[in-house]
Amino acid sequence: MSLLLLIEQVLNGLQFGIMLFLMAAGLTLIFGVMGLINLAHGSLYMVGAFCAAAVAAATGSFLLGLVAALAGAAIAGALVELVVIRRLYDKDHLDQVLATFALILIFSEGTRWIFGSFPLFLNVPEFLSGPVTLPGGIEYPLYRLTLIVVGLLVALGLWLLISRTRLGVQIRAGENDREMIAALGIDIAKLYTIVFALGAALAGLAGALVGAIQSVQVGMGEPVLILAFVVIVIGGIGSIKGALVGAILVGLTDTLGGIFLPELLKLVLDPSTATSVGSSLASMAIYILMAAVLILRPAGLFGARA
Amino acid sequence: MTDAVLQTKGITKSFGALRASRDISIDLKPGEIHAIIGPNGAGKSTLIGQICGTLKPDAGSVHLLGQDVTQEPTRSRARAGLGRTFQISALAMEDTVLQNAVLGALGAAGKPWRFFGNALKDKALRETAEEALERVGLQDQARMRTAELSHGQRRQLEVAVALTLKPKALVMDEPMAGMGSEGSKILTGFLDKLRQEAPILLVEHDMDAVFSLADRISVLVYGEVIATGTVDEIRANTAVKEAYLGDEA
Amino acid sequence: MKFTTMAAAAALAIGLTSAQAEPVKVGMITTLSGGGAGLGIDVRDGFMLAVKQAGNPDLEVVIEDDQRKPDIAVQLADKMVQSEKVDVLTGIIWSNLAMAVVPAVTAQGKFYLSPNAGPSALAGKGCHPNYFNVAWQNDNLHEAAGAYANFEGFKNSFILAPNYPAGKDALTGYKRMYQGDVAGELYTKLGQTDYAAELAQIRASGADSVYFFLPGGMGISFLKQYKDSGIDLPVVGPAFSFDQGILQAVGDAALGVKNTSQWSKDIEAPANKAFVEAFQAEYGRLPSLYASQGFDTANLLLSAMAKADVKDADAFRAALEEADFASTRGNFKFGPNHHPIQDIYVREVIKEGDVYTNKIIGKALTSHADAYWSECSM
Amino acid sequence: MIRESYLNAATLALLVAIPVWAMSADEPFTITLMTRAVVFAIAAVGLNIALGLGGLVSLGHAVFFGLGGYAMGILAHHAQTYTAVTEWPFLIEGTKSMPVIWLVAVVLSSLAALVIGILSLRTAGVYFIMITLAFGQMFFFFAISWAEYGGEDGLSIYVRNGFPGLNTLDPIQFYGLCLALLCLVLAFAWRLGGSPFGLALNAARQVPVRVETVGLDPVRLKLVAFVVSGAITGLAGALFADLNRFVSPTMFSWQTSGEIMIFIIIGGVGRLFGPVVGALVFVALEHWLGGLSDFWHIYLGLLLLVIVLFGRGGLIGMICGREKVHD
Repeated sequence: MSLLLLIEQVLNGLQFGIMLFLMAAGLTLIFGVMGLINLAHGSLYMVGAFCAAAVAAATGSFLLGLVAALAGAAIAGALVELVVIRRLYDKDHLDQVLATFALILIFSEGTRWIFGSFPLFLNVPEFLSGPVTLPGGIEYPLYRLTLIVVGLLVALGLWLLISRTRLGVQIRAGENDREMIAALGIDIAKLYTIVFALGAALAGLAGALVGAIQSVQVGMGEPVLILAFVVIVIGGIGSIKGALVGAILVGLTDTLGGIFLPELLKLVLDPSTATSVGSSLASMAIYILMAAVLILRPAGLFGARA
Repeated sequence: MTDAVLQTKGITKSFGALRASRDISIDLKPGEIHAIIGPNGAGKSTLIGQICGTLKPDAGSVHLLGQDVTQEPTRSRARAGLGRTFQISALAMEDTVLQNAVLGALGAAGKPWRFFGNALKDKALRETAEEALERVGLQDQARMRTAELSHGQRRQLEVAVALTLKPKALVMDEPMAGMGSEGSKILTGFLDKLRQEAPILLVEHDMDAVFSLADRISVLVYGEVIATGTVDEIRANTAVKEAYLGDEA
Repeated sequence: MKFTTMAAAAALAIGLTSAQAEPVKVGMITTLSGGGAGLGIDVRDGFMLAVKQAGNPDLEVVIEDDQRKPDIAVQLADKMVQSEKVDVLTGIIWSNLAMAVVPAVTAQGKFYLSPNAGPSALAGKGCHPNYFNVAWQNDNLHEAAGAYANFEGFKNSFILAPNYPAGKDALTGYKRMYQGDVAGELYTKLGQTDYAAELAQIRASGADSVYFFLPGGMGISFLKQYKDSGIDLPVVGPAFSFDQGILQAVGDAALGVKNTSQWSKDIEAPANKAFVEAFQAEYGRLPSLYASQGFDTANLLLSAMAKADVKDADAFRAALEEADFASTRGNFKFGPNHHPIQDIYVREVIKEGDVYTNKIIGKALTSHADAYWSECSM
Repeated sequence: MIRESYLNAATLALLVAIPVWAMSADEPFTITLMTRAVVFAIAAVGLNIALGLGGLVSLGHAVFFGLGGYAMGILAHHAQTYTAVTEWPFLIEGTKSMPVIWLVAVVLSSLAALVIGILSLRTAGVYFIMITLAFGQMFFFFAISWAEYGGEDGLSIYVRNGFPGLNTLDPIQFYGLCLALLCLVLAFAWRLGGSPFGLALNAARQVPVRVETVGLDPVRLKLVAFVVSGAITGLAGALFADLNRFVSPTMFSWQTSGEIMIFIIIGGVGRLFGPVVGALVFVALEHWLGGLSDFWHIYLGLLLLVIVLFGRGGLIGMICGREKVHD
């Protein structure tokens, strides 16, 4: 395997990781501030993708679609928070898991009810389509490069938001000491709604960005949701930095594992067995990674010790 | 001089820059009540944690009945005869009073691996548990849910659970906290008699109780024992007056 | 979901009368909710269109949703057999569900007509006199793609499919006909949606063509990303990734791509023209190949009902074997293992107005039978 | 408020009465549905030992359910193809005998639970939920790509396995067998709850530090509970596979883990009959709502929400109020 191909694959892993980060950042933020396990986060990802597809189809503009995705997911998030989620904060994890599982059912079938059973069309905009040639002669899709940049910008923006703004101060206070925010005279209910909507908007953005190169369909959120959970658990729940590191680890493991495990096994097994065993191992790789991290560091890489 | 039942030798513990225990050496002799006093943040909880095994000291050692137990977990120390009560009640709130006491008996007997047979109908376990409840005066509340007990009654239950272990030494973290004066008086009387059965390391804020019960007192300030002595010696100690009693002196 | 149709539209029946008065009860188990519901809905709509057109009052259909879960499908099959006491079952979309249901129901003496899945196990050693496949054996479209690759002169194909039995069958089917070299063979994760790594490998492999079997959303993702990657090799797939339901979601990325199918809406058979028009009039959308399979399944059943009594299993089976109905595919007959012998076409994705659809550009295989019939003894 | 013991008795009566009615009314499918509910109930009784008594929120119990299923699938597959499961290091033949299959299922899932438990119990809280989920996903993806036993297609067994003295193909007889096992498992769970182990485990859930101070190891208590729990869920998996005469990786999916948990929450966490009531209600809903609309998942979702938000202690909690104090 050539070095160029290796570099290209690393880029792919990085890009996949950064997409996961967009999902995981919202999830980990919501957990950090409210202590809530939100299984319905994948549904907000789906809502974003569907909003983008619907608006892009109606207006012909991908950017308007993105705006719609952000707005749609944020509104859906805020509504869900107001109606359901805020009743779950003082319940135990078990109730949270069940209630948000119920939300998945409602969102999925509701979307199918509105948009039908067939996938929707959402494409990469003309000005971002096709490959560009990188230094060294690697041909790489411009859109995927854009995704990496957007993801890094969002990470930077989140960092600025949390370290430099008033909202950020409140969020950090919420993570450390719930009583304290009340004592500071902050309206907790409002803060929670805002944080939840922010997390939802991030998920919606991820859904729309990814929807353009994948398939906008009902149920698209669940596989990503599981991956996002793997990410935040590896990174340490509640930690944005952990989410970023975890996401990139998972992205690289998944992408490179799928390529190298079969190749490695071909050294010791016959090719067809190696391909099949290698593919199986590759699909288990990130879960093995997660179990290994938790066994060594039970609260994740950057998690506060539970 | 008899051998100490419980002894710490130069234990030291830091959390980051905060040195919570500095070279603490104290002991507990048979038949005595040894009180630990000190202002808030003096490191009393850290000290108890190390004695009971929830925290590991950075340096120094803990000895129980002559054995070095520094590396042993809490449960081994408990099995070796160290009983403990908590500052904030650590009881199974959903269970009945009797169930909590039986849990202690079960631990003392070291037999939790029986999947059949009703724990509450096991004669030996039940006798141990009921006897302990009777001694603290909770026999009439045995069937109540622990969550329904008053604050003082929960303290009594804490003591009862510790007693089911037939402890060789007791560590009590503020047993009087939040009790009415009547309750404190009863408990004081009870502990007074208990010391013959098992010596008590008593961490307590209630100075009346401390001065009336303690055979010896150690004063802990900023993680350091600044004085150890009888009640009168401590009352007279100027360092204690300055560091601890402050303006009152 | 359950709606029982006593085919009340008897007034529409023109001349088609049943030879026997014995009613036939059909149980349809198909996927109507959750992911993949689109396929089940098409099969159901195609089937019910034929039922409605026939207006045969002796045909009763019970429809249930399997949610794409094997255990639910098995449970529904039990229900159909035990409580509904159906004579014939049909409707299953997925091979794994078919494997769970078909052996059990045929062993209980019921007929099963497959409108979509055709696992190799049921075509070879596991064939059964009461099992009829009206769609294809799973390998068929892939074999056709292999034959088409030879025709185009591809010498070095890169092939990929998900890592599950149907995926392995697909690549085996392709290689059975394809005579060139394999530049690379990849098994991807089932349900995978990002193919960046695979595309990089394709680009680096030096292949001259790509064959992929990635049903449902996987195919949509692959095609979009393939186009965006700028790789300029001809790509071929089976019809599953180019059917009417999902083409609109792929959009431009699919234009010009060749795919193999036993059906297309432009097959020049009168029955097909009538079907496409009737389907559009009834449901307001273009039919997919799944709809055509559902339609053919119902017509096969109706043709057998006209000839024999379902209670006389041997006679009914003989009537089914004749396949005496006007198939939307033109040529259609059963091989000895009750799987189709049929032509398989190569189609190209085109745009008609605003709608993406397929147009036939040639025939890959003529009167093609599957590879397993010789293993079947019945 | 009805006393919980009356409700339990009524549930048991229903479990007997409905199939008897179904038999007389010639509705064999109702018996199949009831069998499904009973098997799910066994799986959930298993999980309830970990969840209700031990407080272990395991989102990976599908592992044990699936292992039980595959134990049945693999043994029966080899028996029906007259091949050996393995010839090395010693010969293992397939079998069609339920008792043997059950034993294998229970042993396999206990071993898996022991390993998964040892590793997972290093964590707590959300991390525990997620690490068990990860183990579930590992088994799921492994099963999908395990071509020898059908991969995603799963394994079909043509004839239900046998039990000495019974005709298991007769729905009512197979139902009786499953019901008997459910009663056995319930009796076990009931005895366990009051036993010394149950008492200690119960305390380990509420105040691990207290258990530690009386000289016991809360983590070991939970580990044993996890193993027992996995073993029972594994047994249910074997029965489920026999009910469907089919196994597939779906049994390993995280949705399966979620469903087993849902049964318990619908019925009531930690209640002896919680899993039974929950499984019955769930199967009934699945059947009736599924008949009403294509979009029945919406209604199921709404119902679950109502139970979580407004019903403390599940259905049993709503009907009977808080748990009575045991003597």
